[in-house]
Amino acid sequence: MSIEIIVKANNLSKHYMIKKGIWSFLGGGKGFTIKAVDQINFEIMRGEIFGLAGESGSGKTTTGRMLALLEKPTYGSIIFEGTDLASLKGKELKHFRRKVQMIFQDPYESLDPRLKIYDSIYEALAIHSIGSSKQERTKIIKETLENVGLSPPEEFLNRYPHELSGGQRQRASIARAIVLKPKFIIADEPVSMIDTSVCAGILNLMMKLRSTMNVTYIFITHDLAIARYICDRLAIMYQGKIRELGHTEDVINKPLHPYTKILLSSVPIPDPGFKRQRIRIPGEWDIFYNQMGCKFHGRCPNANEKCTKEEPELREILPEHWVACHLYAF
Amino acid sequence: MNGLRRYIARRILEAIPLIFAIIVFNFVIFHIAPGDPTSYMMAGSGVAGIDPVVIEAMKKRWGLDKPLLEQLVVYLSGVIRGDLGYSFFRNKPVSEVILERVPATLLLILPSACASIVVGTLIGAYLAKRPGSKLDSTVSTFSSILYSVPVFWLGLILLIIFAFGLKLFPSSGMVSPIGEYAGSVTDMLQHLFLPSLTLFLTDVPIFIRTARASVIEIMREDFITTFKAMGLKENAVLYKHALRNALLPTVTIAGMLLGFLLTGAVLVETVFGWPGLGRTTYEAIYMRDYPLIMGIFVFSSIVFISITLVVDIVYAFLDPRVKYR
Amino acid sequence: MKMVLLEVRDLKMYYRAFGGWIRAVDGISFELERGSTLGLVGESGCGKSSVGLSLLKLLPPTAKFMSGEILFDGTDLLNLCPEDIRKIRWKRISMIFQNAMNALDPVKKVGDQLMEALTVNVNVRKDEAKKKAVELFERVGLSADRMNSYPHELSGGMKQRVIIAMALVCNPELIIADEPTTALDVVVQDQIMQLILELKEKFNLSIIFISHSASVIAETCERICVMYGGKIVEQADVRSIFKSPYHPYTISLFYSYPSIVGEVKKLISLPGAPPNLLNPPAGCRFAPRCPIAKKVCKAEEPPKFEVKKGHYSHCHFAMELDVRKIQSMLEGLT
Amino acid sequence: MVLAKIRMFWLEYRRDRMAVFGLALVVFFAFIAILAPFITPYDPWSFVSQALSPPSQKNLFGTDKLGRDVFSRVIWGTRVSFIFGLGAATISGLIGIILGAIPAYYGGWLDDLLSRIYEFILVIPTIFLLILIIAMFGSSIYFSMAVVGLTMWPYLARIMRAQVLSLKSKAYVQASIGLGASGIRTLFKHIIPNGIQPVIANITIQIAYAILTEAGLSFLGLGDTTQVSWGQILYWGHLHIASAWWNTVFPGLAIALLALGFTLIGDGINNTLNPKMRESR
Repeated sequence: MSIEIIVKANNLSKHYMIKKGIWSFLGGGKGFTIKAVDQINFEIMRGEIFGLAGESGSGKTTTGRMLALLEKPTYGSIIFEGTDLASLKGKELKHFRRKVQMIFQDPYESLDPRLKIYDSIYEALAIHSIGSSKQERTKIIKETLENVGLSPPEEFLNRYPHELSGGQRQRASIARAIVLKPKFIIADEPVSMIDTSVCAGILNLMMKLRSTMNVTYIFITHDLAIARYICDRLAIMYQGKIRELGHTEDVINKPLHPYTKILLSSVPIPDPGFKRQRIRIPGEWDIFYNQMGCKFHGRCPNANEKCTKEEPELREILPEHWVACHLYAF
Repeated sequence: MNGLRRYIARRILEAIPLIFAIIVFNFVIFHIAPGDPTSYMMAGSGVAGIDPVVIEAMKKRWGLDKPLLEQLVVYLSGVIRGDLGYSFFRNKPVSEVILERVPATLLLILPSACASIVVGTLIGAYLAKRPGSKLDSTVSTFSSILYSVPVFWLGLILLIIFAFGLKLFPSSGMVSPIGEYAGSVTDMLQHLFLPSLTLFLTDVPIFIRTARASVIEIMREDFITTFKAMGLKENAVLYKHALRNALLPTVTIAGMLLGFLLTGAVLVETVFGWPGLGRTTYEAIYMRDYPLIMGIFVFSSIVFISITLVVDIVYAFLDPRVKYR
Repeated sequence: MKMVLLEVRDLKMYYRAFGGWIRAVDGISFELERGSTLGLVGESGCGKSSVGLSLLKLLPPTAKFMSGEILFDGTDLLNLCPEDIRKIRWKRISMIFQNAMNALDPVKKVGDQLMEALTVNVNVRKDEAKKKAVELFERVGLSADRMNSYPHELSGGMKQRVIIAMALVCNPELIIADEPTTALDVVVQDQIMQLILELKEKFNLSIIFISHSASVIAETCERICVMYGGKIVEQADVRSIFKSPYHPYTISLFYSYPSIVGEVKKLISLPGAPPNLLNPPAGCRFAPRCPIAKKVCKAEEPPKFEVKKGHYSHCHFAMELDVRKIQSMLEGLT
Repeated sequence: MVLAKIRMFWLEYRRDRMAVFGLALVVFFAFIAILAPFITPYDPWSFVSQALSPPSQKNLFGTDKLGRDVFSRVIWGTRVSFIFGLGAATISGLIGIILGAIPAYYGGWLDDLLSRIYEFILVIPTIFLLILIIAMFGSSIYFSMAVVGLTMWPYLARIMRAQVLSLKSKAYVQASIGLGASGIRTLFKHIIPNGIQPVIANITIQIAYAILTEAGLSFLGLGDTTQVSWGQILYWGHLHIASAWWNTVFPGLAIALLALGFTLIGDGINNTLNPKMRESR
């Protein structure tokens, strides 16, 4: 497989202005900014599963939503197949929407409760005028349902979302996404709300679709074990920035950033005989701590003076292994 | 506490443009109404016995011969200084007429409003203990009925039964609660009973409904299970935690209901001939005393906004989460 | 000599619903030794949380106990009147709730809530209660000035610490921890779990952990009950069960989730969906999804087999189970 | 599909006895309104009997000061009250839904501005606003109906707006946008149908409120004297309350019953959508 960049993010940022006061709609009033995503850069290769992992508030979901054009970046750009997404309008935008799809976290909310599975998928075809007749569209829908493991499709076509289990719903929403034959899928925590006994089925389905339909994924997750299972490369985010990026096995087995190390040392192991080496960190973890310098320094066991002043850049420390940390400055 | 103070200051600042908007709105209304705006401002000036000098002074005072914008400025500055116009029918400034009538209205509204808030909330919370029980559905049915009955009709029915039928209470004839014509306390209470009861009966179902709904909602919250698990008695959970949280929507509703209370007051005062602001409104409509109608509108709007403000501040006291919004 | 603190015998607790009974807890038996930890693991809807709530009789009005006994230190909790249950709640059995975000009263200071938990149960003076509260706050890793905070001013982890402090305030013997860390981020999750285990040692507590995660149970519990469709399907010491599970459902549960250590194995996934407890299938409830189900599984409820000492399985074929084979059969289905 | 939904809704709705009773009341009055010309024994405008005669076999509800049959007048008044209630609530509903949903969906300054506008209307004491406008612009029944409708919509807009804001972030709405659906399509296909139920429940309650308001305005002398509305009958009737109670009791009873009907339906819809409120029977 030749290496081809499908998506590229340049200094991608999303800042939210929190406004106050009655006249704020006229532009007045005081406010403050939350940097949900702050100048991140990455490239995704065609055919890979690119993982984006981090805790709540790390900006991973916002990044995914910007890639899906559900949210406008404050700064920076996204290049998809060579085109800057900010320039898309009208027809081109619709074409992009067809090529890029999103899978959502909550299977109980991702399908319109009023529509049957058939109608939910039909909507996607209708919007993009795929298939000339109703029969043709029905045929496409049946094939797609079969493809995501909802078979026999006749049994699912006329059901409402509340008549399906969580796993089946998630399969149905994957069907709605792939019926348009997208090139790139943004999967936002697709298994975090699904029972463990069926979660593997969804993950395996996504991997199967990658090889049969040549889809590229960005896989957003808070669960490093799942990221390890499915992702080729993995980026670790903390407070709006990518802290470490590399091949999944490198990041999991040879983490460089102190944050990644702490994160990995906190994951429970399904083996009662295994004794984990925990890295103890001081105080309460999840307070919004500091603004200056590296945002992690207040919790970092290795922080030095430089960390309190300068924000470290993401740099390639080892081959194809990028870290944003002053510990590795030369 | 600093946050709370800042919150209050902000809420007060936000109320000022609203009051301005009301005054401007009022000005616009009588300029776009059919006919000559002057005739509204000067309504009743043809009534016999009014000194033409006064009429001329009034015309000049309101700048009725000046351009529109200038009139607005004159009007605004007048209202801000408390000058709401002149009632030629009563031969008195509007503000004076209103202020004379406010105490009677307060005497009518305040006790019944307080009673309906307290009684309604307690009944509602009690019903929330066993939603769907016999008692609950009976009370709910009654409150739906009371809610649908026109307030003035309820007043009239009470009059028919208690005043004309049983002759227990006077039908009307209340005089001012203060001043030289004020009657005795017992006389006042006798007059007060039926109209207050009418208002109470129409307001209480709303508080029953609100408190019941919010207590039921809150009894399902996770923290209620915590306190039950902690070994608190059911009533302690209900009154110490659920009701305390349910008060928040009740306070909001109480603020929004002010309009409802005022509507009730206008109608009830009319039914019972109670000498308050509502009765005055009725008389003003009857005589087409436009300056007085407009004055009452502006006055009640300002009162309304102020009370909404107070309600918001009370809310902020009750709910620690508000200050940081 | 074993010291049994809690013994549940054939507990059945159903919820009334439109069209019948939801058999949330359907004939469950287990024992908990004093000072030990027991894990209830299973998917959502398997009845594990209902078991937890049954132990404190904190159920909605639609719930009904159909049969069984809950023997706590020799007394059957099901026979106690509400007043006597109240005396046991919190003083002897307390609970750490699933949803830390909403388990505290939003309009009261957390310190006051902690003190309330103490004063309603124990007759103490106000200053004593305060002293105890400060002590507990520090014990769970919160500074005492946090007592004046409202819940919304605390992070999720801090709220969970307050809730743990509340659970400890009356020195209970048994704590039921229902998914105590599910809503939290990994790092905080780990810290909270460590805290609970430390406190367990310090106060010689017995704990029942309820969790959907086999990993969390593996790290925290001594014994484990695997639940499926309102029933316990397997019950054993944690090392024994992870070494060799004796129920196809347990096998699927262990091999359906990845780990960050060791080799990356292909995960397995079950076909179909969990049973509808309003109308559960006859025989073994797992049979419709089981790769080795035979005729007998769909007809008869499986008996309880003691496959090893203290290791029980409810599977018709428990004695002749081949883990490898089931694993590869399930892989084939995935 | 729509029929099946309605059937499902009805199956749930009919479990609430009071709601069914409310529906029966409204249907009853609707029939009376439609059949009014056929069931009125007398012309509601003309003299038929001695003035202020009490209820009798000839005049079921007695007669008024001008000797007109109160029974016929109450039946005829059903039409006016029905039209008034439905009309005002329809105006309020349409404006409320559109001005609540569209700006909330698109956000931005328009949304901010509109929220301010209806917060503004909500802080004006409605009764005095109505009195002011109707006293100045005239009291024709259709005009009053429009004005009442125009004062009620902010309540609905506020509910609709909250619904849109919460549904907008739902995954299925986001998915629809991600599929490339236009804003209008997303709004009308996914958001409004999923969020409109509480608005409908409140529109129903507003019908009751409008009927009560018409009666109240009539009572204050701001009614349309050319119409036989319940409020008008009551207004002229109450002047003789001490001597002829039937002129007051019957029209008021009619208002109360019809308003009760609509209120119960509104409650019923709310309960059906939000069954938590009943529970454990």
